[in-house]
Amino acid sequence: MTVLASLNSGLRAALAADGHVIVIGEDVLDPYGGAFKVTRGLATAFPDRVLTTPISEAGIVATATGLALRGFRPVVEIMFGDFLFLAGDQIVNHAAKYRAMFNEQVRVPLVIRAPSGGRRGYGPTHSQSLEKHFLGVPGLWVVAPHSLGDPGALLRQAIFDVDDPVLFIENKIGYGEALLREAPPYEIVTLADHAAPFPTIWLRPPGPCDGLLACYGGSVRFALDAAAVLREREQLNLGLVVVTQLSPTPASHLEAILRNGAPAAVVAIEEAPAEAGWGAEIIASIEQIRDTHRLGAIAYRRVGANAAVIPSARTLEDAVLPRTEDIVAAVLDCF
Amino acid sequence: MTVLASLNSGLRAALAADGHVIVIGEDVLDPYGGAFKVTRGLATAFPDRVLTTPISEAGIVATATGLALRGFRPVVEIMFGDFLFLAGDQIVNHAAKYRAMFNEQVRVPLVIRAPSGGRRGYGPTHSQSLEKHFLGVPGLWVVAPHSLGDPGALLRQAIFDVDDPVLFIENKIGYGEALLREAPPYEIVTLADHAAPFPTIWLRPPGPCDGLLACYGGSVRFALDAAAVLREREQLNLGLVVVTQLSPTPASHLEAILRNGAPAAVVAIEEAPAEAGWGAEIIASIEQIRDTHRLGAIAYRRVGANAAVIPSARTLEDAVLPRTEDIVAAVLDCF
Amino acid sequence: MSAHDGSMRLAVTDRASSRADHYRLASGIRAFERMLLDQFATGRIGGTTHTCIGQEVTAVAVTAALERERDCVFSNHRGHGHFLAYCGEIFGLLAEIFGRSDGVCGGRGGSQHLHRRNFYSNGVQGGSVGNAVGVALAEKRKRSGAVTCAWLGDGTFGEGVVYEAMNIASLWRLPIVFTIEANGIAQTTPTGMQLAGSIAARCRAFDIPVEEVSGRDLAEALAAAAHAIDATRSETRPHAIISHAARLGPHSKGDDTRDAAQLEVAWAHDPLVMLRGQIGRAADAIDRDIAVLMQDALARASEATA
Amino acid sequence: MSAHDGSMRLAVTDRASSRADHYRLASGIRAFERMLLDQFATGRIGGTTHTCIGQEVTAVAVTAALERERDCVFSNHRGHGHFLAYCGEIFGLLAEIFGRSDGVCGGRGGSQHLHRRNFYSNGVQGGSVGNAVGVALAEKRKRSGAVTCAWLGDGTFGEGVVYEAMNIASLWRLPIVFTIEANGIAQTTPTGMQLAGSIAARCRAFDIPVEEVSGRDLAEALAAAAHAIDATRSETRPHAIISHAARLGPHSKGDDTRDAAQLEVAWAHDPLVMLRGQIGRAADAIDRDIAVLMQDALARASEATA
Ligand SMILES: Cc1ncc(C[n+]2csc(CCOP(=O)(O)OP(=O)(O)O)c2C)c(N)n1
Ligand SMILES: Cc1ncc(C[n+]2csc(CCOP(=O)(O)OP(=O)(O)O)c2C)c(N)n1
Ligand SMILES: [Mg+2]
Ligand SMILES: [Mg+2]
Repeated sequence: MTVLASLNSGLRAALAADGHVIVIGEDVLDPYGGAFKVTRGLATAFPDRVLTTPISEAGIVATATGLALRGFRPVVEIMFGDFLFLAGDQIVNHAAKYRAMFNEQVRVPLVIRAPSGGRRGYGPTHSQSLEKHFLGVPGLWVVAPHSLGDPGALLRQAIFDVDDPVLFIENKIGYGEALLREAPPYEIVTLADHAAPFPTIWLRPPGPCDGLLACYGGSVRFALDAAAVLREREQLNLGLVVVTQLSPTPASHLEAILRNGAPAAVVAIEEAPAEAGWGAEIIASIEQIRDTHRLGAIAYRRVGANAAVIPSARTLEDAVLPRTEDIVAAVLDCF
Repeated sequence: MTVLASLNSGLRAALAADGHVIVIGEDVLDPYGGAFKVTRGLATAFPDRVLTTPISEAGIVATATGLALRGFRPVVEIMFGDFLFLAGDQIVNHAAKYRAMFNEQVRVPLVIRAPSGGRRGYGPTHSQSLEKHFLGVPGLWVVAPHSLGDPGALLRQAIFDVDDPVLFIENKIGYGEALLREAPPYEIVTLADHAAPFPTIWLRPPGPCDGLLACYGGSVRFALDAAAVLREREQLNLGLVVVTQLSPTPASHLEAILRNGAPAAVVAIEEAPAEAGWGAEIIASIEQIRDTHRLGAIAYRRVGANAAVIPSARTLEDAVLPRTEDIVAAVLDCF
Repeated sequence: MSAHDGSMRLAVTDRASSRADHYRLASGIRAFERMLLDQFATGRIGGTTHTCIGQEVTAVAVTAALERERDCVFSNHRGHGHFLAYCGEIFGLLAEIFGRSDGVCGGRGGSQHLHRRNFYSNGVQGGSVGNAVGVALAEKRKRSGAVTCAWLGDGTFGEGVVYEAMNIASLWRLPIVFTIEANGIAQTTPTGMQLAGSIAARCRAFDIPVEEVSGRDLAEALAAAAHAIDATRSETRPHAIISHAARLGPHSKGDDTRDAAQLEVAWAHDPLVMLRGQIGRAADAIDRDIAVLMQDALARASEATA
Repeated sequence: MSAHDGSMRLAVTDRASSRADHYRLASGIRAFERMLLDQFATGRIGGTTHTCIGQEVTAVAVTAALERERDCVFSNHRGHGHFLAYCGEIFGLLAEIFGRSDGVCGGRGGSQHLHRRNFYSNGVQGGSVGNAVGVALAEKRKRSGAVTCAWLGDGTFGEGVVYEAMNIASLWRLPIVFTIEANGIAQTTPTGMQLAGSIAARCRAFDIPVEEVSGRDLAEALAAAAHAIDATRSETRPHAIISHAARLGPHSKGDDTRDAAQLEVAWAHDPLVMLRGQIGRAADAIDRDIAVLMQDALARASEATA
């Protein structure tokens, strides 16, 4: 089962489970089924609850927010995550605000799915990972599925278990990845709690852990590859912290992992330019935990894209986006 | 001279110096002179180059971007920084992209001014500091004036010395602050270089430095107050790092300061919720520098707003936004 | 002893109400707004507040034409009149603007961010019109028969999301009434400096029928609103009401840049004076009642919170 | 030896050009787009590309009516035809799409992000229309006499920023022609499922005069475009051209969800066939020339970069 199939069946299950679930987006009808096929088959099965829309990212999110205010559980597809800023004001000043500013008298259970990321030669405006710009918005959750979790179950969790808007960041290249039920040689530890309900997957290596790779979504694959290279080539034993809940920061998960032993190095990996990104938040959060628990010093590195527009030419794009070698180099640089 | 007067005369000087400077925004004409009076008098002096607009944040920034592409140096006023997301797609996918995606064949010298911040009882949608969401965008500069620099000169620098879009974050409360020519007991050190042309003001305390307060814009005043309290009450000797260039991170400035001696503590202060904010970037950047130069361990704290919508009621708002006591507490917590 | 029942409410009106009842509500809204401006002047309240002086009759007329039990309202930054016409809750609103925990949103929302039953507002121009479209879609899907009333100013036709919202509403045949207050100004900018063409033509270009009325004439506005709302409900498709009535007060507090002559002309056409003229001497007693109500509300809002 | 001068260009046309010259350009655009689809099919190029098969005549007609030296063009995601009609640079565009350093943007921009002299494009729907308004404002202020042509699809009328742009352009009397390609579809969505009312009425509601033409008829399109562009220039105010011509190819590559019957009808009205009919036998020689040009361009684009 691929990430794509899992998301598709998760969405199908959500539609089947609750008549309040409504899928809204551009070109989501069959036979097309959305630009990345996540909605394929759904309009056929639920013709009344899969709505194709004009090209109006703000209008769609606005409409879905109104639906959510009145008891529905809409799931919006933004065709490319690159266009999230078009709906940015709706997300930040409308959907994420109403519950608190109306003094907890309303809820806005809304999911906004956004296929993101590059490596397909789609060029500067169709390849970005803009989720870092939506972290730390009070009232907004940001989550990202990956092959180590159950993306479909995660989507259902976002739809049903949270009464606030959730930005759901899918990775375009990640769609084709097969779900991993196990990840030898690692032990898979799943962390989730009330404050951070979206599970962090902690891959514990056998034996003592030399360092941690923190990653999410489209970077998980590269982190796994880098860890394998480092294990084989350098006998370095790395754990992976695969975060699903990008915001609010799942500090409790990080704490649980760190209390198990402070790593000598933490490398945070993301597809966007690292400046002011997710990795910075992870590092700042871990530093806080380290200090609170008086753990030893940690060497940090951030791996992300160059601070550059993503070029269309695949060779140029490859040079801009982070690769396995960059992670390997960052880890080695710590030691 | 206040920050407001300095900005106003800086803008006036820019208009006088170059006929390509055009001021565009909502309600910027006289006698009103803009919601916060930064443009007051300018339309009278330059009737042809101060344009009041419909209520169209995206359209205004789009228009200014087109102007900039064709040789003008527009200065846009977004009435409240809260509305920046309405122009977000224009900023990120248009203004900040063209130069690089057209392979350096064009330039977009555009300044977008955004009065930001709370403490005036303006409520959830008119009090935010949303600049953290625009950090780390390739091709975009983000700068913030404050009373320790020369806000008017900074604005002219943003207009003339940089050929890329600049997001210029003003603090509403800060407008009324008097410019500080000196700041006893500190020595004022100004750092600026090619990579980070917008000056960082480093306030060096006399004697050994126990820690650093990193801050910008509207938080400078609180940092100064907190440092004074800590000096008097706790005999702690703190330096201030007053950053002007919020993005790209002025790493060279931070490095210059740190090479002068690693502080035991760094507290990063911002008015927005600290999660995934400016302070996280500062901490991650300093950690990189610390590691590179093998400096001793630093205790970090972040001070920001609660992760909450900013309430209208002033008492509730005060409880949400960071105050001097919060900085004092954070510093003490480090020791 | 106070002249009201202690509920600190204005009695709301419907289509069957008498002119005097409508007047009481409209005049009550005016008195409320004046009281707010006074409180601002004395520094008792801060922040920002947009009063609707001059536009009360539109608020009363349109809201009276709604079915208050099921219909929904999405208002904007200048929403006190919409709110009071909807639920009459003087104290709840005043307490909210005073930042009290017994305000309708616990003091969190303040003047521009109100919620009560099916009433919502947001101070960001335009975006709430899109949310209103979603509310209308929700009600259509629930088959509640509810109409949603989205309030917006003429200046807000600068915002692109308004067109995205009108397009979706018309395309999906949603039961929504776009109620446009054409007061000829936006903050300090006259309509001629911010709007090309016409609002009516813009609505019609989205296949949205338009009722254009004078917001000075209660009977005319009520009839037009009733017509638009009924048609919206029975045809399940959007309609627009454009009501022309000048903003007589400042944009927010004391920030009016219009010259005295212009304001004098506007005041000479005060809709409330026209309505008052229509009900004759009864107005005096009503206004005395209202003054007491306002005083009592203010007194209670000035007490410490329980 | 090759049948062209080595410049790897299509000759561009103007108002005085012969039908045969216009045909050469339009047919050249078609051949270019077909070549691209072939290259996609064989995996030689990746990413995304939107071809304009069926819409070439509109691109040629409107661009011919512009003054190529001073006028400006802001194009969209489906811009190859606009680009080639503007400057004819087959190789520069092909190299760009191949991601070569000798492409017009060094391979950074790719299919959707082109720049050459006064030509610009962006793949985000709608936003570039706002940028075009700024370009028009710049040219007006410079008194260059230039008209700016903003290309947009019918589906892009879903985007709010288009209305913000039209409003500003009309209000400030800017010399811009909104050129709307009404191909009846957006990606997979027919216009009827995404647009209420009409595009012409929407433009007129912003006080923007409209020329609505068939994009199948070169002479008609050219005359209308000339009229709109001249009026824009002389009156210094925006005009709109709405050109109806079906998209005959896929949205991007191989992703056409329309049924065969529908496509057959569309192909039966292929504008290029109509134009070809008008010039008679000369077309054969032209097409042979073009085929050689494409081959040569492809061969050169397949060589290693210098
Ligand atoms: C997106 C946005 N931009 C700007 C503002 C600031 N603002 C508040 S009210 C207003 C004028 C609104 O004019 P109009 O829509 O005509 O309503 P009116 O105030 O006349 O009732 C402006 C510009 C805002 N609240 N939201
Ligand atoms: C803001 C934005 N939303 C969605 C898309 C994805 N997209 C690319 S082309 C297209 C359809 C455009 O339709 P139309 O404007 O009619 O132009 P056409 O493709 O028919 O020429 C869409 C939805 C985009 N590029 N930008
Ligand atoms: Mg108005
Ligand atoms: Mg189309």
